[in-house]
Amino acid sequence: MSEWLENHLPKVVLAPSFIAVLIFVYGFIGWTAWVSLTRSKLLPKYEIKGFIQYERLFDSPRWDTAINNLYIFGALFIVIAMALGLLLAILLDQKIRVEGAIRTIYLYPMALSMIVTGTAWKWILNPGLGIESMVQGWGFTNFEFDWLVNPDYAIYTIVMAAIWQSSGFVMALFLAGLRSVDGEIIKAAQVDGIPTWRIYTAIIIPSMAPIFLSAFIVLAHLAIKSFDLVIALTGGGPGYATDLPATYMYAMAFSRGDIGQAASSAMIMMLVVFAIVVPYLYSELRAKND
Amino acid sequence: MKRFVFATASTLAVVAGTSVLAEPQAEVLHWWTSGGEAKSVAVLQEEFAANGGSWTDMPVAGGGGDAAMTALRARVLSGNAPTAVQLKGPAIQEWYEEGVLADISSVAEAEGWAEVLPASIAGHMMCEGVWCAAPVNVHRVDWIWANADVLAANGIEMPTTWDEFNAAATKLMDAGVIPLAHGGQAWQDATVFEAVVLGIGGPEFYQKALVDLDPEALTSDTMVQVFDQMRMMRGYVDENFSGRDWNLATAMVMNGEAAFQIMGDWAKGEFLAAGKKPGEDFLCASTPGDGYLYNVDSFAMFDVDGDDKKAGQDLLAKLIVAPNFQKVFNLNKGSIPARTDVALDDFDICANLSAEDMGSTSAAGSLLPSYAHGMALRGSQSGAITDVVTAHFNSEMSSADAVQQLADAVANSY
Amino acid sequence: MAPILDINKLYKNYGATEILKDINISIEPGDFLVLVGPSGCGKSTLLNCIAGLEEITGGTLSIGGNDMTHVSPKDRDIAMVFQSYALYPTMTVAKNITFGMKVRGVDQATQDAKLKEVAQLLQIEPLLNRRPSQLSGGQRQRVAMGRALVRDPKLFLFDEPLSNLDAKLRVEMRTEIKKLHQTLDASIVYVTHDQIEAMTLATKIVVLKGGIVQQIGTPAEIYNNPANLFVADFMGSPAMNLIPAQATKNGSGTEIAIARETGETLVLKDSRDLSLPKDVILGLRPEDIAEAGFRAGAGVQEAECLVDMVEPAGADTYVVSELGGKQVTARLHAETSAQAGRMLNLAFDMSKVSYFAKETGERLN
Amino acid sequence: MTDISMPQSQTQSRTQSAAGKIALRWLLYVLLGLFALYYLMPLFVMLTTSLKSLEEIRTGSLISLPREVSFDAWNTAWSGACTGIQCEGLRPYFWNSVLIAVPAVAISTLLGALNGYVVAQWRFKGANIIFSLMLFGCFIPFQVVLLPMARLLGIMGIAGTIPGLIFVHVIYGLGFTTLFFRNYYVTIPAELTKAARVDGAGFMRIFWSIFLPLSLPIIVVTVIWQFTQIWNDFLFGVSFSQAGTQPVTVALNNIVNSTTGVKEYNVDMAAAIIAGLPTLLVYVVAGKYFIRGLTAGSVKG
Repeated sequence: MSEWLENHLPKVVLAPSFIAVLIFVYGFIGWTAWVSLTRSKLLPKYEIKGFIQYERLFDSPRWDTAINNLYIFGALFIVIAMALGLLLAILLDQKIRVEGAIRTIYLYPMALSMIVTGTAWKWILNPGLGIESMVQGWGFTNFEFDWLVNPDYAIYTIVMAAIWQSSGFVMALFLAGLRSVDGEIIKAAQVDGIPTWRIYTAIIIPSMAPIFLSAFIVLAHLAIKSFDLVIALTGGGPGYATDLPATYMYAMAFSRGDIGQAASSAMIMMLVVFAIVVPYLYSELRAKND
Repeated sequence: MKRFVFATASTLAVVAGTSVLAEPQAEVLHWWTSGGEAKSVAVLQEEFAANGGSWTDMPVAGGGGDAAMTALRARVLSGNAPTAVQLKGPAIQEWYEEGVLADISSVAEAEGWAEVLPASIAGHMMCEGVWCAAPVNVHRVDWIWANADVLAANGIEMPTTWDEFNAAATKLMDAGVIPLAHGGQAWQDATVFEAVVLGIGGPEFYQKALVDLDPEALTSDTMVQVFDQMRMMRGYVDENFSGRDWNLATAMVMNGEAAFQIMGDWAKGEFLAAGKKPGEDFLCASTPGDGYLYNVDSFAMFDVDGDDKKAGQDLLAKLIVAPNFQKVFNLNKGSIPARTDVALDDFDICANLSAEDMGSTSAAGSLLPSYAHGMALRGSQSGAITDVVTAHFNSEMSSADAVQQLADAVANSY
Repeated sequence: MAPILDINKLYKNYGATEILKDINISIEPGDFLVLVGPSGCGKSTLLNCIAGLEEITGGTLSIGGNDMTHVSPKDRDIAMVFQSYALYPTMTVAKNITFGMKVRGVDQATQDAKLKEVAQLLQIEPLLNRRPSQLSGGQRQRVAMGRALVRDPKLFLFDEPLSNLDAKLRVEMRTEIKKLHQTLDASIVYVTHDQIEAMTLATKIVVLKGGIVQQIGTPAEIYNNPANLFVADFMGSPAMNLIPAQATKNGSGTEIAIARETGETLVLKDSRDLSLPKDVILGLRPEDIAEAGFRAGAGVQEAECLVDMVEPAGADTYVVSELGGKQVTARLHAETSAQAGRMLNLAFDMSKVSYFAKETGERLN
Repeated sequence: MTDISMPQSQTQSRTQSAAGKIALRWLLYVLLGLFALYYLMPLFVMLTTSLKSLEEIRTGSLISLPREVSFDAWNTAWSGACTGIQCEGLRPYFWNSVLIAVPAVAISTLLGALNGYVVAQWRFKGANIIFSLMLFGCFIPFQVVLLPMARLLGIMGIAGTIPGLIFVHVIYGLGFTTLFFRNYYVTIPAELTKAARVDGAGFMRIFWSIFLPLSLPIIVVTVIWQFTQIWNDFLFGVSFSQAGTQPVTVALNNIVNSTTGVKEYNVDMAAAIIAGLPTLLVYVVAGKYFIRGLTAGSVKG
């Protein structure tokens, strides 16, 4: 018995976590899939009615907006946060005197929930209270910055705040990457007389491919899960111009009492996540399985 | 001490037969967390305690009760429902259909609720023939508030038709005053919308369009006119309205930045809190047109185990509808009592006007549930309408398109 | 006396891939067995199987006469030294060495005594309170050996222990390991890809390729009588010359014809009585080709060859000539007058020649 | 260190004057400073607003410094602000959050370490599939799990309790903690485990004596990450708590998102800062180790 335990201890240790994940992730996904096929309203029901909820979902203009917003938001957020994170990391890598302090300043937004900072952002972006009125107060009366209240641009304010929150973290990832690049290669390039910016673009950045991947995954997962951000900043408005799938799903499940509809939107979200994460997992585990 | 003994005795009298020995217990889930509201709930808690009960407060603010509803759903599913929950409108019946609400008919019959509540309001408290919720108050939603000085300075009377309102608005804009203080949140857009529907279409049209969801009414020319008026309203709003809380909009009326606000009578609490006098500093009137849109807050009792909790539910239900609480609470909250036999001498002129109108409209059949505040429709239906209303208000959508979308959205919800 | 290690029909698969096939090895107490082969040949896997770190798929394995096929590493009475030394980074040298005893509940006094003994033996007493990160490569190597020695196991396992050291240290440590083996009379299984290490240390060599044992034997057997082309090519430096040739029976002996690009075919006579097929590969080590006049013996045959290249190496000079389409290396004395581009008379010691089948690569004589 | 800041003094032509270099250096600092402003702005607004009086907030500019610094709002937020009928401020909820976050962080970190150790060092058939299945759990939108989770918590009898919340946070933290530790432990040579096994150490012994002492950098990263996630969580907090077990974010939401009544912005802001203080502190104090730990984990992993 003890021999058996000794041999199987690793599996025994992993088992509770694995079983928990099976139930609390996959079981729940299965539950959601089931409910998405029912006409559940206030509380879940289990009588299958077919794909009616999906038909309703794809008929809903609000869902269209939410999905479009996810594309816009996701693409801009990921690209800009990565670019900004990389830029900041490179700037900080130039032997800056007060690097520790600046790094902390760039990183701290990650520590705060949007529930905490949302109100401040709302003020700053509000045309009557924040930047616009401030700049106009300086005498530039033509200055306009009314994105928050403009349905066509409000989604970009969400992007701004999201970048504010996450780019510091990306910066930290990239900084860590820069610091781990083999110094000899860089010395060799310097001896060859290659200018600094070329060293970055041709040698250092390409060697950080794994970090780009990690950053991408972290950001993609934040983008898909973005919820607090929208609730705190715009509440989905103006209108439902800044709705994202996560807020749509939440609204359906909890303020509309339309759980079947919420479940179907959740399943579509899961599909999007699946499409992004599975290739990553595949490459990650293949590369390291040699 | 004497009072305590008296209170205990009366409690025993009421709940005799159900659970005499258990100390009444209640965990109350609600989203009245701020200033006047919280004070109002505190009144209830004090009375509850004075009657020997022990009150556990479970406030969850945010999103007009969204967060509270999230918590409620989780609690009910986990088999750990709160004792009493702030619920209103068809949601009460929906929860009852899920089989999780308790029957409080014994209290209601003992207290004679049927005699003191207006029939339409009593209807909201009944589920399949039994009493399942206790009404707290009646808010009137179709109010228009105005800054008296601004109106006087521009020579404007309180408008009684939408044309008058539009004329007044144009005049105000010329004078550099924001005509309408508004916050760009979906429920505020919906509040204005239902006032316009009631005003332009009349009570019958309102009933057809927003209560019965009659497709003909929804796609009618009247509805097109309603959206035309909404487009006008959008022009009367300043450009910073998006996401603004309603109380900030009220403040704009108070300090003369804006002239009017269309908002339920909770706005009055803001005026009063700022020391303004009704009839002098600010004016209240129903929005142009006939009818009365009500928003009744109520508490529903959930099925719970334990005699102490059941005793708590009975006690709570009794206290909520009792005249004393109805009066004190509504004085704090700006609304009027749900029961009609409470003397309104201590209430201000706006509340008295509200009570008068409630009586007359109830008789005329134009006492109607507010759709924007979840009194008329189920959540998925009212939500679908609000989606269209707010999308129209916040974009360049044409009225015809809006009507079409409205019909589609209603058909798509069920 | 029972063999200290007996491996019988051992198989090891990873999924569908066979890593080790039908391994049969047996060594006596005091043997120094070296497993040698190119990387990926399965030698480290075999060592891990012996240690119990990998389950074997088929066959049996016994250590000290006890069946250990399914026994966990800690109960096999073995000690192991790793390529990367695998010193516990957070422990001092002393703790590293005594960790195994501590785990096994050996009392403190014994631990101290053993530690002292081993530290003395390996001359690492001054290092006992340092951490691995503060040690040089050679020092780490010693500590890793100390950790194994202190256990007094039935069998020591070494997994390429010297490959992370620089050339000079490697030679030093090699000598030291040899000395330790002799003083302790320990039984050792040692994995390396370096055939010189194998030759110098082993009492018994196993050559592995593709998970299959190519040859088992003493260093001399392996060197002089390689079982096939692979072993012939792998063992020895410079490698054995492997020249395609044609054999013809001629009386009791054999005539070997080797084609040359320049000049006529080279014909050498082997006087041994062999039965060879027509096409063969002739294997002759560089030291068995000398400058004419410097090698005597019955089997020596001389022939003029064109020198392509001369490589002086201090003690010897290597000369390269083209024979049978191959660059053939001969090891001459240092003072040779050979010059590139000139003809030179070379002496081939045909009594040392190995013959291999052209198709299978198996040894023929 | 990449160390490439001033390498070119020899190789570059001498025409580039020292002045130009200094200008470049200044530009760098100006750029960094501007970004710092961007990042600090919301915190600055929150901080100054929390120190102003309500009157000054109404009349003054958003970014002006307070004319008269007052800590009244902080006092109110901490111990006097009303959420519902109780006016105890954030204090009791703050304590709830501590009771939830500390055990949840500890348990999920420990389990993550064990799981990562198994997946990285004790590979068995199917371990990779199990790991990817666990990892995918990181990406599940939490709204999806609210309702079924509520039901299961009810069945387990821990609905609305602090252990229930700890349980939920541990479950949904496992994916990330396992990932962190796995990526870190993968960089530790497998020979270390082998050596210890030959030395006679078992599975747990190797973990305690060898791996755990090595894990400080990644423990720091995991603890920071988990603590931030759990402390800042609102969705689980609001759904799975009941009166008396609500975490600080729910209380903050109650204070900030009240729909009626006079809004005390200074109190809102002070409350927001108080609620964010522990995580802020963790980042400021341990941020350095966070970056180091990331290097150890995600780069080489």
